[in-house]
Amino acid sequence: MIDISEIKLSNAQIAWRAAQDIQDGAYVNLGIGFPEMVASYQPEGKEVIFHTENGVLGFGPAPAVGEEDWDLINAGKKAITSKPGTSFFHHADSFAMVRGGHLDVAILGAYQIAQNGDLANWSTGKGGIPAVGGAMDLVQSARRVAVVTDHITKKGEPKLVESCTMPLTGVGCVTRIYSSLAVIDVEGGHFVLREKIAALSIDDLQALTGAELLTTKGVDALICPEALG
Amino acid sequence: MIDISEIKLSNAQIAWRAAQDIQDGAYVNLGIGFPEMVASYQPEGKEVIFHTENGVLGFGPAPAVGEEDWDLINAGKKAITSKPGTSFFHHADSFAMVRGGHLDVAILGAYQIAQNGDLANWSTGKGGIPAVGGAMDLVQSARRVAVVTDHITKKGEPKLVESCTMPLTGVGCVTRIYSSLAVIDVEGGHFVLREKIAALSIDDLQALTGAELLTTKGVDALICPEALG
Amino acid sequence: MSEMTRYPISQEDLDMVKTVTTLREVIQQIPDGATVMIGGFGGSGAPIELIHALIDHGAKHLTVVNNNAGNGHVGLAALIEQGQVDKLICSFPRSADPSVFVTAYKANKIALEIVPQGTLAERIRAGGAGIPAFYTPTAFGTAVAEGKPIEVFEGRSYIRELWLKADYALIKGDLSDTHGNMTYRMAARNFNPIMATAAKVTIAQVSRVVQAGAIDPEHVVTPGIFINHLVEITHPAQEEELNRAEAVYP
Amino acid sequence: MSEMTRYPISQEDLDMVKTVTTLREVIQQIPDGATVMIGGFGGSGAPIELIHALIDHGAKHLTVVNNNAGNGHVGLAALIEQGQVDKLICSFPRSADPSVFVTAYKANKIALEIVPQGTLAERIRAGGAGIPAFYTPTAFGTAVAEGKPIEVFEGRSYIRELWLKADYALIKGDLSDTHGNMTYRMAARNFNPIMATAAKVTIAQVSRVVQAGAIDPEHVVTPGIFINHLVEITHPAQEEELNRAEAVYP
Repeated sequence: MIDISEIKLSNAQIAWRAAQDIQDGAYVNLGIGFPEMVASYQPEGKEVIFHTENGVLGFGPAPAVGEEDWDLINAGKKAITSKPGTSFFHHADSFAMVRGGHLDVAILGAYQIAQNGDLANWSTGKGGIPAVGGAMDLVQSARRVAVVTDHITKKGEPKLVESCTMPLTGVGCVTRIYSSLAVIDVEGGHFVLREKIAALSIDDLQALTGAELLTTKGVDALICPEALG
Repeated sequence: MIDISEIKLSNAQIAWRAAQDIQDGAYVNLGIGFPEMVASYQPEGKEVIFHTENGVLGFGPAPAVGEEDWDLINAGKKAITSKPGTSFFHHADSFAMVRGGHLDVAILGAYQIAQNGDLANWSTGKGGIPAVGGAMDLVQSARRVAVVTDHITKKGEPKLVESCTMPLTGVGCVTRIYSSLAVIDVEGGHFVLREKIAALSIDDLQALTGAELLTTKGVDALICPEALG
Repeated sequence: MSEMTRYPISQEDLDMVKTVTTLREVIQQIPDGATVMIGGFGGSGAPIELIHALIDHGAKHLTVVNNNAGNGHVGLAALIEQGQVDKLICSFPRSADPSVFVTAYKANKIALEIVPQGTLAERIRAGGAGIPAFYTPTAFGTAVAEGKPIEVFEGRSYIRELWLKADYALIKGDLSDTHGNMTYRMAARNFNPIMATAAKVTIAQVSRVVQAGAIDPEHVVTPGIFINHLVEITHPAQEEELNRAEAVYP
Repeated sequence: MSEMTRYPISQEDLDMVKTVTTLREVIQQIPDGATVMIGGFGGSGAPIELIHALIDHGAKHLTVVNNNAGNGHVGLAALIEQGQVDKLICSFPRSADPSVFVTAYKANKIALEIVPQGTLAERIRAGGAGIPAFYTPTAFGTAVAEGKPIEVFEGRSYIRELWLKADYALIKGDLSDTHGNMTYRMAARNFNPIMATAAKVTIAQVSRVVQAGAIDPEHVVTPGIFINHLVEITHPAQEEELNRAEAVYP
């Protein structure tokens, strides 16, 4: 097994890369935790409107510590702020927005992604207490569903697989994966490699991936800023 | 045929009688036209909250001529007013209110009412252009559905019948009829006479009714004020 | 991507009535054969300027979704009178003066689908909310239920109805900020907020476009995500008043 | 008849915090075995005082509908800790400190029905709107869909979900007028307005009861028709703050 610990992208770099693909004016939902970092790396001059499923559209950044109003939180129960253009609505209206296909992009984390776009991110299937939240709604209905993730698990097992072994969050829903090693699209039931970090050959990357990587459309260098705060 | 033209109740008297049964605090929808008169005869000291399906709850009376704001109308497209306690909402929310069983009373007009509570009030079935509006929603879902109507048609045909011959608005929905001659409940598939005007015998009333009138529970005098403005 | 054309975007423009040219530019994207939802209940909330721009544009063979069928010779009635509407989906094709629709209907020049008003509203809401079908007690046992699946839940019978979606929605609001966050005026709200959610492209006319932040986030009725194009019409015509003045368009 | 107990009804009462006795009087109608919807998303919008009154009252064998499963040892977590909840219907039984729920769940003392958040919201909305069932794309092909009817509309597969209704809803608002017309505070709105519509009896705590007319009809979020009992709690506890102070109830 190749040791990727020194060459892989940081979560901040993955989030930065995902942020570059979001179009100006897009309505975007970011999953709890790691995906939330994408908000920090919006290119200047682009305005992105963030949705949180608990009923806020167009919210602002986290308030200073001590300035929180706990009636104004995001789906991760973290304090957020309002800003000009914010709107509030109830939960049924919020998910009508999601289910009706009005969100341009949803970016989530993943346990496994299959080459047909199936996503598993809510339960490892090993017991424990199940908890789906809003992920099943988001992945089935956002216009574009992307994943930000480490390329392999902490134990070195591939997260990009032929078919998911863990319980599914949604079927055939993921179209792009921003991993710690590559940018990969899901097209026609296959993983199509778009970008990879320079330190890794395609063969090395294939060895770390649980399903075939097609490279028919050319592979670009995956280049992120070194220092991201 | 008995000539009832001199003894029957006026529309105002029918509306007055229907108004007496509305409980304090009730949420009420009145059909377009004649049923709207019920609002004029609310007993003093009772507060009734009126709903109009185009998205207003707790509205006030018609404005003075020349004072109309045509953005504030009722389902009959007549100008109304707001007052303390009014609220506005959109059409889906308005009919969620109706369909969800939140209205206490709906009072409508009728072409025919069958002894099982079926109501026909949207089409005579003789051609012409169909138009249902909100009646089918109201009759199927308000907690209590009452009808205000002449007891017989202008041609002298009964409007209370064994089964409707005209296209139905709703099945088994009407529970009380305030007619120009009587107050009649629909119970267990039968018309049950509750009150009748004194000038008419039960046999006379039966002759003007297209289905059997049960009188097992006693019949009271239907007494309305003579002068109603 | 929800693209939104924002007219106007500068502070100086805020009190300016947009020209008919601008209105035309927005409307001319509507092709022949489109399904168009038009807000309003009777004249209340009817986007008269957008409808008249659609008449000027001349798109034909339209399927129109509206609660009614027009009144007099302005707005929706005028659109029908111009022969632009092949089919109307509505709950109540009656009005003080329905002669335009009645004439077209009796001459078999327009098809009519009657939908109970609550079912019409819920089908539109379902279209915007990604719900392809739902069950309702409304119209069970009536002619409207013919041919529709029936199912019993908790001992009561319901009919299944399908969502309703459109290519375009033409709606009328009161205020909008530059994000498209909108409010409405009283009962002029009616079908407008739900139609805004159920169309691929929603074009809204509002009486005033204000800066983001000028509308309290608690008071927004339609969040901007549903609005694609915004046209400012500072003194919109009121259908009822046009009809009382016996106006005819064009 | 929608009966509404109005506390307070006189102008003098408007700034008065209602006594716990009054709160208890309202809550004590909730019987053992009731299904109770409790508003809130995490601590935002959670009606802490109503939940604590329910703990004081002691009704048992409750089925509770909430997005989460409580946090720390106050509010819903405390209700579970007291052994009053037999079953929880929620989307996300995790929180900063879910130990109370986890302990009860692992000891088989509480049943859990997991519902995707949007489906949970839509089922509640359907319960209030008289829609016994609807189709959703959410969870198609997942474990959540097992046993549910599947149907294809326009080439896409959907699962059928049923409405969700309750005997009682406990909700938290900001202002209410004496008719029960309510507003909410920011993201504390969440499930509260839809739960208000889906229960036989809705009990609302609000920070302030105002005279009819004090809330602009355009700004009413929940019309009073959905509210049966109103309790004024002028300085409501915030679950997040209680947990940061490591509060325990009772």
